[in-house]
Formats: sequence, C-alpha cells, structure tokens
Amino acid sequence: MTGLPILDITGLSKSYGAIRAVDGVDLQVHRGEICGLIGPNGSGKSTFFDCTSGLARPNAGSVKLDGQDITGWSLNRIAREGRMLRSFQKTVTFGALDIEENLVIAGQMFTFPSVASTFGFGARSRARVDGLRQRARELIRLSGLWDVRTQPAGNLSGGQQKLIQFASMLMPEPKLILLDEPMAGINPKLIERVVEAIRYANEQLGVSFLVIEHNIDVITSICQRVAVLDQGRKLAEGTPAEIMRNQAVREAYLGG
Amino acid sequence: MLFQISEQIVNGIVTGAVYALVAVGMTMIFGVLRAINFAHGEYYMVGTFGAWVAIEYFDLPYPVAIVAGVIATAFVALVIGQFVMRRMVGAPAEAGVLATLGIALILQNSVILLFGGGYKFFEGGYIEPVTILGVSLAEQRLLIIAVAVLVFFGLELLVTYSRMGKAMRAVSQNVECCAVVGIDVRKVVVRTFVLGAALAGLSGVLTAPVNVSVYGGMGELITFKTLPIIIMGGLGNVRGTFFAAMILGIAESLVATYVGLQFRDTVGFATLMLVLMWRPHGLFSAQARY
Amino acid sequence: MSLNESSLPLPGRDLRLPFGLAVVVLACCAPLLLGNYALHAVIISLIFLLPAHGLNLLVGYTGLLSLAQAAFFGVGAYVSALMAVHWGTPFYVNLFGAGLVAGVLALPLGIPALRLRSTSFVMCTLGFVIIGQAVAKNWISLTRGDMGLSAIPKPYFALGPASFAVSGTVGFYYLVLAIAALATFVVWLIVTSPAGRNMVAIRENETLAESVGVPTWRYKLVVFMISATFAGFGGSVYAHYLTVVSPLTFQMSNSTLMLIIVLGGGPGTISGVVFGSLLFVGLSEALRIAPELRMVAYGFCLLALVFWFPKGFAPLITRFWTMLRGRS
Amino acid sequence: MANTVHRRAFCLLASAFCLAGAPAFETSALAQDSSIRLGIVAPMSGPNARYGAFSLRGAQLAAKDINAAGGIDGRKIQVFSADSQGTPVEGVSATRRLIDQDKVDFLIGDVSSSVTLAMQPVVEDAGVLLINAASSNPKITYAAGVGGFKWSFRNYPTDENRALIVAQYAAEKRGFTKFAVLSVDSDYGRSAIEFTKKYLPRFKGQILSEDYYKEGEVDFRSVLAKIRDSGAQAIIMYGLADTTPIVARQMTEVGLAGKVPLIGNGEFNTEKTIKSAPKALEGAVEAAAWLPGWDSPKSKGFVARFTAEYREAPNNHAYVHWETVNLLGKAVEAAKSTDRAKVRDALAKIKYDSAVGEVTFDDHNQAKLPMILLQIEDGKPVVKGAYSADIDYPR
Repeated sequence: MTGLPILDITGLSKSYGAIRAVDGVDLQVHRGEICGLIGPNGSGKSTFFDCTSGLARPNAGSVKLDGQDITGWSLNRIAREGRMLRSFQKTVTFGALDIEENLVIAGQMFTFPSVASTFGFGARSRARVDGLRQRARELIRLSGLWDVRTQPAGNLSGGQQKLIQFASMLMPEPKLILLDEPMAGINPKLIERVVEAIRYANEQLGVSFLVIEHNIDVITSICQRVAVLDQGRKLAEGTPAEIMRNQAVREAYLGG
Repeated sequence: MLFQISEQIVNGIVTGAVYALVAVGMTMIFGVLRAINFAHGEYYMVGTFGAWVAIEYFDLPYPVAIVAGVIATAFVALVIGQFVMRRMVGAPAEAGVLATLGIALILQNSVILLFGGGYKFFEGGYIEPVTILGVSLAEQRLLIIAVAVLVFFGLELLVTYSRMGKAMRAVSQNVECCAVVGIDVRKVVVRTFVLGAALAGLSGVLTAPVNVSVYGGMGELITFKTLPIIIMGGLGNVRGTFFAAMILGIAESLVATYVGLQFRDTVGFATLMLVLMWRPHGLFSAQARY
Repeated sequence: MSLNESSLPLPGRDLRLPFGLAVVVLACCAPLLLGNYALHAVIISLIFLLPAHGLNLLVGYTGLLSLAQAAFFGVGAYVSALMAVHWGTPFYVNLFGAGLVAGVLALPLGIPALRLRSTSFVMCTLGFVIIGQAVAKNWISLTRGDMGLSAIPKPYFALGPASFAVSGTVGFYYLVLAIAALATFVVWLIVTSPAGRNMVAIRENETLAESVGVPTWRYKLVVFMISATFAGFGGSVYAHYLTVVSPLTFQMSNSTLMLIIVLGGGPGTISGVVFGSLLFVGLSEALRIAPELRMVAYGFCLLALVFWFPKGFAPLITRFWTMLRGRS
Repeated sequence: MANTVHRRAFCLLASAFCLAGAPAFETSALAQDSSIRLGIVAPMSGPNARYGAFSLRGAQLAAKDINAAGGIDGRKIQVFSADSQGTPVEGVSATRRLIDQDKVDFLIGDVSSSVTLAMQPVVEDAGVLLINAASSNPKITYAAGVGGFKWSFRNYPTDENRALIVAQYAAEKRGFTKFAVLSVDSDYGRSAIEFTKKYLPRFKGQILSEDYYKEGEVDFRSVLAKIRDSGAQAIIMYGLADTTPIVARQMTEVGLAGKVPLIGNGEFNTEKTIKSAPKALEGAVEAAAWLPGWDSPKSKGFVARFTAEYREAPNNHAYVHWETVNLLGKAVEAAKSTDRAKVRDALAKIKYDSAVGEVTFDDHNQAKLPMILLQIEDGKPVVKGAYSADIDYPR
C-alpha cells in the first residue's frame, strides 16, 4: 500500500437543487486494495459512485485515476481510456444476447477513429475478436456458467446475471472496478461465488476494487479498508475492525 | 395594426380551442397507455361524419346531430378500445405505433368506402357572423371557445374528484402499482380512450359548420396538428396541452397572416423542434399530470 | 445472435448454401418469371429496401425509433434529380451525391434530435419530414415547388469514353437488384462487425453500453448518418426510376411504410427486412386488385402483425434458418 | 400454444404470398379480343377524389352509350380504372398496372397535373396512347408532340390560356387593378398564378399579396382578414372545388362578401357552392373548360343524359372525360383500327365537333380549345363568352 493511490478523490461535491447529495468527500483507493464504502440509505453512496465513474458530473472536486485527472470525463471514456469500470445495481446484462456476446462487447473497448478496427476489417482486427472470444470462454468457465452460455442473458437468474456482469468487467483488463452492491438481491448460495470471483480478480489479476455493500459480513471479509458516508460526508475511515468499533458509525446507522 | 393583431389572436384562439379539444384526448390516452395515438384525428373525422349523416340522411337538427356525432364516435372508440387498445397495455412503443397507424388506415378508408372520397357539404350550425369589439366572428366559433373552456373545466373536476379520474391519474403514474391496489388498468385505459375519442368527435362536430366540408381524409391533418401540441404540452399534462394548443393556434394565425398561408402547417412542428432544442421535455412538465 | 455454433456438431444437413443459391438464381431469373407489373412491384420493393436497411440499423440494431427516413429519402431524390437535370452527371455520381448529402445533412439534424428521448425523438424526426416537405414546396427557385422536377433522365453510366443508359423495366430491375444486393452486403458487414455488436449493446441497455466503454452518443450519431445515407441512396434510385420528384416524396406515409417493413419484417435481422420489403410493398401493390378495400385491408394487416407477430417475422425467419441449418 | 401461433402465422404468410403472386398469373387469362381497351387513371381517393369520381362516371357513361349504339365499327369499349390518389408515385403505379396488367391500348388521365407529368415518360416507354382530359399545366404539352413525347395528347385548355383570359376580363370589363392571390398549393394553382403574373402587367394590374393553401386547408380567416385590410379589389383564386364553399363562407364572416369577388377557377358556379355563401360568390368570375349551363345542343344533351344516369348534375371533369372518350372513339373510327400508332396518327389529324366547338390538335399534341368565361349574377352563372388564345411555346 505504498506509492501513488490508484484512485484519488478530493473534495467531491454534488447537489441536486438544494439537496447536497455529496458534500466534499475525499477518498483514496490504493493499488491492489479492496476498499469498502458503506453508509445508511440516502447517505450519498450512489451519487458518489456516479460522479466518480462519469455517469454524473460533480459540482466540485477532482477525481484522479492513476495520477491522471479524469474529472468530468464521460462514463464511456473513463471505461475505455482509464480502464476503470463500474457495475450497476439493477441493470446488469444485455438481456437479449447470450453470455459470450455480453463478454465480447465488454472486451471490445474500441477506439472510434479507426474505421478498420470499428468495422472489423483486416486480419488483425479479426484476430483480436477471436482472442476476445477465447478469453470470454475462459471467464465463462471460471464463473461456472458454461452450461447456460447459449441462453439469452436476460433469461438467467439475478445472481447469474451479476456473475456475467462481473465477468464482463474483467474482459478489458481493468485497473479498478467500482462495484455497486454486488450482493443485493442474489441467492445466498451465490454470494460465496461472487466473493470468490472478487478475490480471484484481486489476487490473480491485480484489480483494485471500491465496493458499496450493505452486507457487513462480506465487507469485513474482503475489504482491507472501509469508508463510511453519512449525509453526503465522510464519517469515518479505517480497517473493518476499527469501523465496527466506531461510535459515530453506530449512531449513524441506528439513529439514521 | 393593433386591431389587426388582436383580430388574428382571436382567430388563433378559435383554432387553438379546436386543437385543444382534440389534443386533450390524445394526451390523456398517452398518459394511461404510453402510446402515441396516430389515429386520434380519425375520431374527429368520425364525429363529423356521424353528425353529417344525422343531418343529411335523417334530417335531424344540428344540436341533435352534435349528440349523434359524439355517440357515434364513442361507439366506434368503444369497439376499438375493447378489441385493440386494451391489448396495448404494456406493449412496446413500436406496437402502439403500428396498431394506431393501422386503425387510422381502417377508419379513414372505411368511411371513404361507405360515403365516397369526395368532399361533403355540411349543412347546419350557427354560421351568422356577430361583431364583438369590432371583430367579426361566426356564432359557431364562440360556441367552440365556450365548449372548450367548459370541457377543460369539467376535466379538471373529473380527474381531481371522480373515481375514474383518480384511477386515470393512478394509471398514468404507475401501472404496476395499480394492479396491486386493485385498479383494473385495462378498464381505465378503455374508458380514457373512449372519453378522449369522444372529445375529438365533439371537436369535429363543432368545427364542421365553419369548415363546411366533410371528407374521409380530414382526420389526418388534425392528427399532424395535435402531435406537436401534446409534446409541447408535456405528454399527459392536460393543462399544459390546453395552453400549448392556444399558443399554436395563435402562432399559426400570425404566421398565416404575416408570413404566408403556405407556411401555416409547418408552424406546429417548427415550434415543436425549437421548443425541444431549448427544453427537451416540452414546455410543460410531464410530471404535473392532470 | 449466438455466434459459436461452429463448435457444435450438426445433426442434419446444412441447406444454407443450396438455399442461398436458389435465392440468387430466383433473383436473376425474376424477369422471366414475373410479368412486367409484378416486376415493377419488385423494383419498388427493392428501392424501399435501401431506406429500410438504414432504418433497421437505427431501429433494429441501435434501438432508436425514427420517422425521419422519408426526409432523407426525399433529400436524396431531390439531390439526384437536380444533379441529373442541371448537370447531366452520370447515375453513379448522382447516387453517391444523394447519399453523401443526405448523410451529411443528418449530422446537424441528428445532434439536437438525438438529445431527445423516446416520444420526443419520434416527433422531432417526424418534424424533419414535415419541414422537408415545406422546404420542397416553398423553395421554388430550386425545387420548382409543387410542380416538382420531371424528365429526370434514365440512369446512364459513363465510364471513360463508353456510356450506356439503363432503360426498360428489366434493365432497371437488374440495376436495382445489384444496388440492393450491395447495400445488403454492406449492412451485413456493419452488423457483424464489432461496431454492430456495440450498436446492439446500445439497443439493449444504453447506460450499460456506456459503462463498458461504448461511446454511445457518437455511435448513435454515426448510425443516424449511415441510416440517412441509405435513405439518400434509395431516394436517388427512386427519382431515376419514376423520373419525377415532387414534395410528396417527403411524406409520413413513406416513413411509416419503411417502419412497417422493418418492424413487420423483423427488426434487428437483415433477412427479415429483405423479406419485409418484398412482402409489405408487394402486398400494397397486390391489394390493388381491390382498390377500394386496399387501404382497409392494409390496416387490418398491420393490426394482425401487432397481435400475432409482435416481433415481426423475425422468429419465423430464425426458425426457418434453424431448419435450413439442419437442426430441429 | 406456440404451435398454433405458428400455424396461424404460416397460413397468413401463405395467403399473403398468394395475394402477391396473383397478378403474375392473371395476365395469361386475358385473351386478346377486338375490343378497345381503355384505361382511366384518376384520383379515386385522397383530396381530389371528387374529381376522380366524376371523371370515371363521365368516361363510363360515354363508353356505355357508345357500346349500346353498337360500338365503334362493332368494337366495344372496355373501361379499366386505376386510382392515382392524386400523387405522382401512385399514378405511375396505377399507369403501369393498366398497361402491364390490363393490357390497355389507350389511357385517359390524370386530373392532377403532377400525376400526368409523371405518367408521360411511362406511356412513352410503353407506346400507349395517353389523352389527358383534365390537367391544365402548360408543361404537359410543352414536352409533347414536337416537344418530345409522341404518345401524349391533351384535350383540355391550359392554365396559360386561362390566366390570360381571366386577367384580361377582370381588368378590362371589371376595371380591377389591385389583386390578392389565394390559390391552391399545387402545380395547377402555382402555375396559373405564374402565368397571371406574366400577363398582369399588360393590364396594369398588380398583386398585393400572395398566399397558397394546402389541399385540405379549412381555416382561411387569417389570410382573408389580411386581404380585406390590404385593399385588394379582387381575389385571384385557382383553387379546388371543395374548398370554394369554405373560403366563401369565411369571406362572409370577415366581411369580404359582396365587396371583393373571387376570380379564377374552382367550381364557383355550381348550385351547391353558390348556396353555401350566396353573398360572397355574387360577382365571382370563373374561366372553365366547360360548365353545365353551356348553351349548345350537345352540351345540354350530355347534362340531361348524365343527370338521368347518376341523379346528379355533371361537373367539368365528368364532361371532359365523356367528351374525350367520344373523341377517342372518333379517332378509332377514322383509323379503322385499334392499332395504337394508327389511332395516334388519326388523332393528330382529327377534326372533332365537341360541345364547345371544333377540336384540332397542334404540333405539340395540344387541343385548340376555348375557355368559357362566366360570372355569377343574381346567384346564377351567366356565360360571358368563350375565348381561345394561342399558346406561346418556349423555344
């Protein structure tokens, strides 16, 4: 946990009308770390995520990814050029497409200006797509979804779809993944598999994580460090054990 | 000059009142069904034809013909509502577009098949001009304005206080929840549809004496005029629709006078596009429904 | 959309090649099999196939319901007609001119329009058609207004010193067939490319597509332009075939016909759209047998489509392909 | 369930294909006989449907009477009709169907000039004789005969002719110098105004305002109020018959009636139109190819015959189509054959006695025909004379 943080957020603020959803939050995610973000409902976690990932524009503050200022970049540019990907709570797959297609799309990350690469002309481009397909199949096997790989993703269970989404995000060799409640609404049996997948990505592929999660057991088991948001501000930050002991955090959860 | 402008504004209000009566039904239907009704102008045509048949074939007086026209429209709308619109609940937008285009073709061409494609002459109505503040107007036009105001007042009461109005509001807010609280969404859709179509029919019957001619293709023009209105009025917003219709009526009247009649039919869509550049969700909020 | 069937064994015989050959032979021999009038109907179908292909890229693959096709179709027709009448340029120059102008025009129109969502976008695109018609009617010095441009020359080709004109229904049929086949091939290239996959991603879920790095805004704009280009090509061929253009080329019924072809044929499939254009344009021509009932019957066909084939004929076509491929 | 859906789907598909395939097989069934196969292209639906209905009835009546009288040298006239909807595209499709499907040798059509212009190249390719009977745009015969299209003829006076006569009458007989234009937005309405502008300076007239309405327009109050305030002495209107009552009524409403007359063309003279707004139409001046009140035995005979057959008085379009079918009959008789080329040559040389005078064709295949000028006086159309003018072909 030394050197430049992979994600460095300073003074991030976002208001909707008179409501200050996020109010001057600082947060760092270190290289190779799994960082948790918790807080009661309405504490601004989702808005914080949206502003970080480029889905919404912050009113103030800066987001630096790997030393590069990406404040105000669009979602797709951050994904493509920054290799920082995010997940969503509800919409998680391209429903009409099968799993392999889902993964291949996520892996493409095309730069638009090149006509040849966009339209897939030429041997190099074709080889690249073949490579992606190869990788997609590996990931499908690893996720244990091989048996359902030809089905439209929309037909699968919520948990399976979350696994697909997770596998999708591993396609473009990301540096950092933002997970928005990865365990919400999934079968308890699958929770273990998602946790395994996160561990695998973190340890084997060296991906850093920032995770919003309500399931405290999951947070304590996978995170090295946890930050707590309450009413748009950062309330506390520390190891999971420290956070569990923090009086202010307890009050926020119970009193909020 | 000032007199001229005020006269044109009065003209615009009359036109706007006609548009408002048609557009309000369309916007209500959009509210509950989330589908653009490309056939809506056809109910205007059906109403006019109903009244024309009553006068021409049965020699009924105009006030009775108004009732006949509206009833005929409501009946046609009920049939279509039961067989087609009910099934559009929860259907994708494309299905709504295709189905209503199909209905428009069927209604328009059935009427042409029955009565021929030519223009019919509409007798009846109160066409004597009266002069108010120096502006000469047919009595019928005053009637149109009066009815439009009454209808909108009535609709406000209906959606605020009546059971059906409340159900309509509920459906337009959230279809899934309605099923939970026991509102029959399909029934509400059909009723709204019949009400909306009947208002379009009423508008047709009231306008016929001043427009004189009655023909199968007349509904299509009205559909095109009302489409921009309901978007500008904030889809599903009754009050917004009323004001948007008035704005468009007045704008058309001024354009026809000072720019040229041939640009009149472009006013609606041109205004719509300018408005959308400026406010992508229309002039009036779609949130404040009814 | 499953693209990995090669790894699976095929239990039955693969009939795709013989079927494809049969279609090609049938298309080439059509003038021998069909009367002049039926051939005319097929020509009109193939002309409408071009804008329908464009619309399919937009509606079927990218998920944007647009009624603007007739506007670009009209622009293409007028550009081609004006070039042919005033400059006497050969057909292929007019064709590309028409496609180019339509495609470039789509840029300034698309930028504001694509900011809108669902219904507003549909209405805005309908507005393009209405305003296009008004321009064609009132810019009399250029378009001759309602008088239209007539006596548009037959398509002729000037290649170096040699030049020849395509005349007669049969000649035109082969010309249109070649153009339509080429266009179908180009569409196939697009939709099977990585870009095509990204388009489908946008259709399925725009935000998710953004999150995996698809620049959705640029994609939508470019697809809108490509779709306009196809419409422009169609308009050009149409102008040369009918030898007249009038402001009525810009009319909603053209847009709706194209939409019916795509939605009815099967949005998001190429064969569906080809089939749809032959069926729906052909149907409209065939129903001339009973002219009084024609439009009523057409209306009922649309309703039948909505109720019985909510996804167009695409599922049927998929079944058919599966059958051909020899699997059950 | 899925099975039934698909079965239904296949049935529907199969029937659709049968429908689509039907025309291909139909052709062989039509044997060549010695009848005269005549196609009528006219707007049967759309805003011009009234014209189409009258046109077809006129043509059918003529064919019926000719056939009842034993035909032309024993040859019966068979009438086929097709709907152009008043649009060029549909018109071309309709024309092709008549030529390819019904195998017609002769065509009469369309009412709308835009459609006729689109039909011309089609008939030229097919070598089918087209006699237009109701389109007035001059361009049609600019491009015919020595102008290019050998198979196109027109038995109808042109807008140029009409514009000149109306302008002349309004200026010389009525003393108007200030005009407002309110015409239909079509090539008929626009080109008539174009020619009016060409000739108006000759009579020291000026145009104060110029407006064009779309087919189907119903609200003229704004533009009429503008015209009222502009001080125009007459409204030049080349409009559609069905719109005239609307304009007339709204003229009454804005106070134009009785002060500013309509001049031009648009069936101002029918009983129904006059009844709709008698005050507004008083003094209206119209130039028409024909009107039911035209005083000649042949014309009177036609009105009586038509009224007896259809229980409705004929209009201009019924007459011109009736007359044109008769003209074609005479040409076939002169050619002693139904051979298209022979009939065409006979037509070019024909001298035919029509209800409004002798018809001959010039080298542009344009019939030399008079325009009848009438004025509404005391609620009745009064004929003021028939005028011919030579056409000034562009070189």
